[in-house]
This record gives sequence, C-alpha cells and structure tokens, in this order.
Amino acid sequence: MLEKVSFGVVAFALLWPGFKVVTARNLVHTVFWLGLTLASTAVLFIMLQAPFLAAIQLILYTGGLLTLMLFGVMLTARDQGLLTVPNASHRRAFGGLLAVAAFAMLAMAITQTTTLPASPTAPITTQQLGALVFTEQALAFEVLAVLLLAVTLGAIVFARRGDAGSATENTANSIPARKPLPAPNAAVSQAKGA
Amino acid sequence: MALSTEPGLSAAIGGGSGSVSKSRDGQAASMPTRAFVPDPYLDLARYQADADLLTLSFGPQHPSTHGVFRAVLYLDGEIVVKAVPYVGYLHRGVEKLCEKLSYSNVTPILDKNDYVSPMCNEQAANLAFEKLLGIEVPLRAKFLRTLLAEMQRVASHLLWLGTFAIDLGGALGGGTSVFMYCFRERELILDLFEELTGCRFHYNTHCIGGNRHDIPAGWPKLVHETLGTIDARLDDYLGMLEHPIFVDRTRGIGTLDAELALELGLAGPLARASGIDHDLRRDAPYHIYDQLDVRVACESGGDCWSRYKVRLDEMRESIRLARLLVDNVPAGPISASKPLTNVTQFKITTGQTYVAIESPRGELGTWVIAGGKGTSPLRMKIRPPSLHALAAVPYLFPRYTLSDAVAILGSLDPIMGEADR
Amino acid sequence: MADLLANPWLRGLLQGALLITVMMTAVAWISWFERKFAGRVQSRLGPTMVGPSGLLQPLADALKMFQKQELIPSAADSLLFRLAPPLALFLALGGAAVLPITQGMLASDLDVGVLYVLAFSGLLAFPIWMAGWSSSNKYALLGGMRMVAQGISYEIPMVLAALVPVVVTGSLSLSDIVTYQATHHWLVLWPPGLGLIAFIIFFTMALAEGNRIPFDIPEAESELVAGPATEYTAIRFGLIASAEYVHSLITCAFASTLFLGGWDGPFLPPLCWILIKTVGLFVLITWLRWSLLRVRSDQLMALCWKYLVPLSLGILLLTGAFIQWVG
Amino acid sequence: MGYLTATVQALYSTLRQSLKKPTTVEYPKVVRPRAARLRGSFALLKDAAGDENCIGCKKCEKICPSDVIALTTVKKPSPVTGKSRGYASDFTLNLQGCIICELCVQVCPADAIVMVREQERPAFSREDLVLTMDRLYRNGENAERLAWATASILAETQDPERTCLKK
Repeated sequence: MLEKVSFGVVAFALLWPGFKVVTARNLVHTVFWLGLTLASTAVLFIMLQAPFLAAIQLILYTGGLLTLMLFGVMLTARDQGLLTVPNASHRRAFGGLLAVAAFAMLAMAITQTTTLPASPTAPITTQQLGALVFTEQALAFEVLAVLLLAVTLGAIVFARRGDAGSATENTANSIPARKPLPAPNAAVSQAKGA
Repeated sequence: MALSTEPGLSAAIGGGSGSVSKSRDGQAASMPTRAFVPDPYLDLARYQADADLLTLSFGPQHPSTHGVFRAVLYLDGEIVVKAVPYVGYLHRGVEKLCEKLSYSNVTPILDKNDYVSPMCNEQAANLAFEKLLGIEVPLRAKFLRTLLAEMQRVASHLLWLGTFAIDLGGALGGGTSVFMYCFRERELILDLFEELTGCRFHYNTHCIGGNRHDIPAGWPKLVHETLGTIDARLDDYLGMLEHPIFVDRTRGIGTLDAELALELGLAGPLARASGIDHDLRRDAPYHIYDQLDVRVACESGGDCWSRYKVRLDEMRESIRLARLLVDNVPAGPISASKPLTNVTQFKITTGQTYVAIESPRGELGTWVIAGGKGTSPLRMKIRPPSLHALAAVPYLFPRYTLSDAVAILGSLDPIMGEADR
Repeated sequence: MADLLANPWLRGLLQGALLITVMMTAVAWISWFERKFAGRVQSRLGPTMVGPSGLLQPLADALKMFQKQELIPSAADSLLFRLAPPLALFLALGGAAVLPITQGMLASDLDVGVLYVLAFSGLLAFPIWMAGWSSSNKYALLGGMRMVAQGISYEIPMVLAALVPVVVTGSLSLSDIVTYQATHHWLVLWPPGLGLIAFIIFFTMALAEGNRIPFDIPEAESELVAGPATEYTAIRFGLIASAEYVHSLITCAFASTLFLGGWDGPFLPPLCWILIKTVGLFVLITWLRWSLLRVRSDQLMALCWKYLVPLSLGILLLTGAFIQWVG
Repeated sequence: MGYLTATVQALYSTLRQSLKKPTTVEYPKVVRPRAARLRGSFALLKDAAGDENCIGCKKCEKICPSDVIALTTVKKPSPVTGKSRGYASDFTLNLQGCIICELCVQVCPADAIVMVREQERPAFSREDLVLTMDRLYRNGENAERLAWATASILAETQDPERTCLKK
C-alpha cells in the first residue's frame, strides 16, 4: 500500500514537472522543471532497485546535463536568459500533433511488450554492468567516447571564436575576427602619433 | 598639471623610455608631450553593446571600493572591457568651506580629507600658511612634524596592506587575518598619537608656526618600542601573505608604465612602482628631510606586486627614519607663533603659494591664494594624490577580470575622503 | 510500534529526521567553533556575549534569522528565488544518508554510496546558480555563473580521486570501503604515495566544492558582495549559509571515510574515531580558510583542467596497475 | 609543490598568531586605560570658591569651526565675591556636530571650558547629545575625569619664548 502511494507521489513528481517543461514560458524555468523530472526518474530507478543507474542518472543527467543546458541558456540568450519560447498557434498545433504521435508510439510499445517484468528478479550488480560495458558493448562505448570528444572540440572551437581576450593569455594571434585590446600605452602613443 | 612644475621629475624617469630627456633642467619642453586620450578603451564597436556586454555598476556601495568610489564596468564575461570611474559621492565642499574659515580653523577641517593620514593633511596646509606668513618653524617642531609624518606613513601603509589583503582574500578569509594584524599594529601607532595629541584620528595637533602638543614624558621610549614591535611583527605574517596565490594575483596585474603615470600626474608609491624615482622628501625637501638620508624605494614593474613592494619598503624605511628621529628631537620651543587666542589672530592679505608634501599616497599639495579680509583664504585648492590615482582606473581595469579590478583598485590605495573632498 | 518501524518507508523517514536534527545541531556548534577559531587566529576574542564564551551564539543567530523580515526583490523570479535555499540545504543534507558512522550505523547502506554522495554534492551547484540567477542582480548572476563554471571544473578531478579507493577496494559501497581499511590499510597510505596524492587532490577539490577559501570564488565578498546570496535575507540566507556548513561537514566525513579509515582506529570506540577525523578535517578547512587568500576563477580552472585532471587520471591508472601487479 | 609548502608555512604563521594574547577587550566590561590627554567630551569648570569660571566672552563660540557652541552672556554680580562680571546665562554644546578639535579649550581666557577623558555614550535621541550648561558643569565636577589640557597649559606648551625644555 505504502509502496503504491509512494510510487504515485514519485510518478506525479515525474509527470507534473514534465508537463511544466513543455508549458513553461521561461527557458530557465524549463531547465529547472527538467531537472525535477530527471531527479524523479532517479528516484524511480531506486525504487526499481537499480541504485547504480539512479546515481548515474543524478550525476550525468541532473548534474551534468543541466549544467550544460544552463551554459547554453546563459551563452545564447540575451537579457539574462529570459528568452521566451515562441508560442504561435500553428506551432502549438504542430507540437500537439507531434506529442500525440509520440504518445501513441510509446503506448503501442508498452501495450505490445506484455512480458516485461516489473523489476528484474536478481538485481544487476555494478560489476556486471562494468563487465558488459567493457566487453560486449565496448565498441559502442568507444564510439560514444569519440563522439563526445568531437563535440568537446567543436564546442571549444565555437567558444574560441567569440573570445575577447583573457587576462592570463594574449589571444591576439588566435582571433583574427576581433582585434585585441590595445595595451594602455599603445593607445596613447597611437593617438600621439596621429 | 601640478607635477610638471616639479623640477627634476622628468629626469627621474627610469630606463626604458628613450624619448624622455635625461637633462635635469626640468623645463616643460623636456616633458613627453602627448594628446590626452580621454578613453582609450571605448572600442565598443566590436560588441553588440546590449547583448555582449554586462554593464556593472561597481560601487558606490560595494565592499571593496574603499569608500564610495563608483565605476561603471562593461564586462565581457568576467573581463573588463571598459571602465568609467565616477567620483564625488563623498564631496563635502572642503575647499569652499576653507574660504569661510579663518586660517587657524582650517586645520581640523582638513583632517577629514585623507582620513587615513590626517597628520599629512595638517602639515600640507600649515606649511602653506607658514610660507605665506613668512614664519620659520622652530627646529623641535620640525623634528616632531617629520616624526609624526613618518609614523603616519607607517600607519597609513599598514591600513593599506590590510585592506589590500581583504580585497584579495575576502572579508571571510585569510585576507581578514592580515587585515586584523595590520590593524593591531596600526592601533599601536594610534595609541602613541593619542598619548601625544589626545585623539586617535583627527588630531588637530599642527598649528600655524609649529605644533600644539609637546612630547609627553616617556613617549620617545614608547615610540621606539612600538616601532620595533611592528617591524618584528611584519616579518611574522608577511610570510603568510606572500603565498604563491598572492604572487599570482598581483604579479603582472594592472601594469602601469612610467609614461602613463606621468601623463596622469601620479606621484608617490604609484609612480615609484612604475619606475619614476621621485620622492618629494628627497627631491624637494621640507621639514628636516634635507638633513635625512631618505632611501627611496623604487620598482620598475608597475604592477600590483611592485606597488606592494614599494609600499612595504617605504614602511620599513619610515620605521627606520622614525626611530632615528625620535632619538634626536632637539630641545626648544615647539611653536614660532604666539598661542592662539583669537579667531583672527593670523592675517594674510596678499600672495599665493603652492606647497606639496609627500603624503603616504603621493604628492599632497595645497595651493592658497590669500586676499579678501585676510583672515581666511580667498581660494584654497588641495591636490589630492588619490584623485589622480583614480584617473588611472580606465587605463588599468580593461583586459583584466573583475577579480583583478578589485585587486588593482586596492593597489591604487584611493581614499575617497581626499579624492572627493 | 515495531510493525511501523519494520516498514522501510517509515523507518527511512524517522532516520532522516534524526539525521537532519543531528547534522543541523552539529552545524550550529561548528559555526560557533569557526567563529571562535577565527577570532583566535585574528587576535580577537570571537563571540563572548551570548552564553558562556559565546556558546549560545548560534541559537541567537538562528533566532535572529527567523524573526527578520524577509525581502524578495520585486524583479526576482519568485519561484526559483524561494526554492533555491531549501533545495540547497536538501542536497547538502542528502549526502549524509549513506555515510557510515560506525559499523552498521548508517541510514542506508547503498551499494553505490560513493556515487550517491558525489551525485548529491555535485548537484549543489544547481540551487546556488538558481539563487544567483533568480535574484535578478548582476553580482548574484556572476556568482551563479562562477559556481556553475567552477562546478564542472572541480567535479572531474574530485570524482577521479574518489575512484582511487574504489579501485583499490573493488566496491562502491562506503561501508565496504571502511571495512577494507579496517582490515587492510588506510587508503591515504595505500597504494603508497598514490593514496596520499589522491587524498590531497580530493581534499583540495572538496574545498572548491564547499566554496571554501582559497576557492570561494562564487561568493567572493570583496568582488561580488555576497555572490548568489546577495539578495537573500532572513532565514533563506540562513538556509544557504547552513547548507554550506552542512556540505563542508559531510565532505569532511566523506573524505575521512574514503581515505582515513572511517570509524577505524585503536583504543577509542569507533564513534569517537569518525568524529575525531571529521572534526579534524573541518578544523583544517577552517584553518586554511583563515590563512589563505582567494585564487581567481581562471586560475582555479587552470589548476583543475591543466594539472589535476591529468594528474588524477595518471594516479588512477597507476593504482589500477598497482592493484593488478602488486596486489 | 611550492603551493603546498607555502600553505603549510601560512598555516604555521596563523597558528603562531593564534597563540598570542588577543588584542581586543570586551569593551563595556573592560575599559582600557585612557591617555592623559584624551579628548572625549566637554566640561565647564568652577573655581575653588565655587564660582563659575566662564566669563561669557564668546571666544569659543567664534572659533568653533563647526559652529556647535552657543552661549548667551549676562552681566551680573558674582555670588561668591559679589563683584559684577560677565557670565554665561546659557551655554550649549552640540556634540552631534563637534569635531573634537580642542580649539575652544585653547582660546578660553578663563580656563573655563576643558575636555573630559570619557566620551559621551551613544544616545537614543538627538537631544541627549546636546550638552547643556548643567551637564557641562556636572561633567567638570570630577577632577579625575578631566583631560590634561587647559588653555593655560596649552599656551605654556606653545610659548615661543620657552627654551629650556628637556629632550
């Protein structure tokens, strides 16, 4: 009984923020609600006796992904991240259609796999997971690693392009797009020469 | 600019600026002449001003603006792109007030200008008045004034060191520890001033013609002991302060070169840190500095670290001078003029003069035009070193981060009381 | 009654309440200790007025915090502004659940205790950022951004350093790690040298995570007034402040569990040992705080990315090799 | 590595400082000895016979740089000697604007106004910081509290003819 009530609570804590993610008008609020959704998912993992997955969910999704999204919001949005989501009616209709389609697909998938057990009979240990990752799934793991590396490099390239110069290193040579700030006396002597 | 009238200054510039004449004639022609560039960093065309830059109103109510200084910072991320300083939040109209007060009443008002070294304010004004009146201060008073000035320099630099440490280390960290130690030492000096004058802060101990308070019995011995204690204790915690973190935060930060320092009219420790070997105590002696061998501290880096070094060396030198002076105070009267009995005792009907002394922050000048009824100055202008130091803000802040801006402002050691007057 | 306690949910609730009470009480006196310590270091007296030698000062502070008027800036984002402080305290306290205090005395013996603590403490950057962003204050915003930027920098060396004990013991469970240390070696000494380096890296990054000097960059009072907490008043400010203390305390307990043998130690009962180690580390943190200056944001990141990430990867590799070939 | 050793050194340094005696005292409970010359607040003095020293010459009012002294003069026979001379019928000194410059003490021809070594305590209302004549005379009753300086002592110190002073 108590288990069902608590599942209900967690399910609500998962669905309601999920709903808010879609409806929130403020990007930062969206990120916040998304965080709640992801954290609730972690709680669900714990209830399924998969604590390793829960911890990873917290570290990677709630921790890492949210941080990245914050960076995205702060770097792209103007006026302190208060970018509002476009809300035209045809977009709404399109979004709704998409949501209904996705929901239908998921519902079909769920109704058709009736043999899935509520929780695995013997909980998968961390060691098993580790062994799996480094043997059977090694290729996928490595491909993912390469992909992430590429993403990191791309991010650095994008970030460097917008660099205005930093206190510790002179970026004059690496940024052709923006001219470096003049040293105090360079400016003065330029004016003197002019 | 007041500095350019000082003979020998241009010749005092260290190596590295070949365009400056090395002659000692001190003529204006030998000074580097440049068009004044009001704002060399107004290069906002590269930015979409409202999107790329964060405009930060830094002060006047900010923990590390040393009072009520305000600078509008244009930040690209954390990096300052442009800084516009605003002064005047502490403007008290002192110069105008001095026109209303009689000559004898000006001194206590000026104490509040540079409230970290009030002795020097008093000396600057009284030296000017004495010059106009043609009064020669007795030797004992000269010694006493020199001694007080040097002790005040130690106290002032101690306060600077403490606040600089706070700027770097935060109000809730190791910076506060250094701050507290510095204040502990500074209090010892203030105790001595209290013994002598009866006040810890706004002394009103100098008067036209000399000093108002004579040295009490046993005081010289106390001075000796106290300064010895401070000298020893400084070693105690400088080891802690000069941590690699401190070096990283100060070395190469806020570089100010000699040419720009001259252009802005900087003097004192700021100029000396930039390689301008100039000290009024040695180059235009007053009091009894002509009889003293003042070893002027000079560095060439021009960064926060050099400014720290210069002030520290100065502190040590001042301790040495003060201990030397206190043993040699001659007997005699401490005032050349009759004790004050009347508001209008001193009358100066005509003439004008400019007198500058080396305050802990640099050249503190007083320009007095006498006239009118003769009981009060017709016009009085104070040249505060802090105001000139703040003029360096737009040149020093850009290219550095907000954290460095705080450190740079701290290293400039501005006292808003005297900058705004 | 026994039936009720048998129910894991109710028992968890009770244990949680107990843990929170203990932690908050500990934090109150720890904050007293820090103030007294700071006073002594700075040649002052510290709190003296409330109670004998100021011992009741934390109570007075809490009372003051509770009865102060709470101001919420009109431009602030009301929801996030109100939520951030309790969330910060929640995340800070969350890590305490899996810390083994003595043999068998822990709220929850998770298989992945190490990951769990790391996850909760890593998430702490998020409410701090929320506080900074929602205040609608530029200083607070800068502080929040510094927090996030700092967060992704210190996290990696910290996790890598924490993995050294995991690799040695072959378990992610904190009680297993302590048991290993009780029967074999303390992990600060084993593998020789590597354990010590891992501990130093972990401890340094814990300073950064707890916003402690020399890494209290997000709240840097002399630069950002109070960072993300600039606009906070009354009890919400108190919550943020106590979250920091709770977090420091838990990190100390975590570090002593991972590296210093947890409850293990001669002569004294286990409870004493874990307390001695935790408080000892906290004293060290406090002592460092009042002795060092603050580094700059980019200096911290350079330290993390240029030196500590390669270093911790290296020692992790060496530890693996050590376990493989030496034992 | 340099960081580590320097940090240890810093820790050692603060430890050494923390073992020293604290320099602060609990102020209201412990009051440090006050300097003999300390300028705290003001007092008006009476002579040995109990006659008021103040002659109502208004010199202090005129010299005050911040205009905080106000007095009205009255000419009346002295209650002690019976001779008619000037008195202050009302004397107020507003401490809110006072800058403790000691100039009023210096110019007083009758050594009437002097300073006491204790400061006025902070007050709840502005009126409490105005020293009335009553309060000034009450301040002067305890000779222990008085500061060193009177007009004649200051004049003697500053006498330009004074030569035989020991070093």
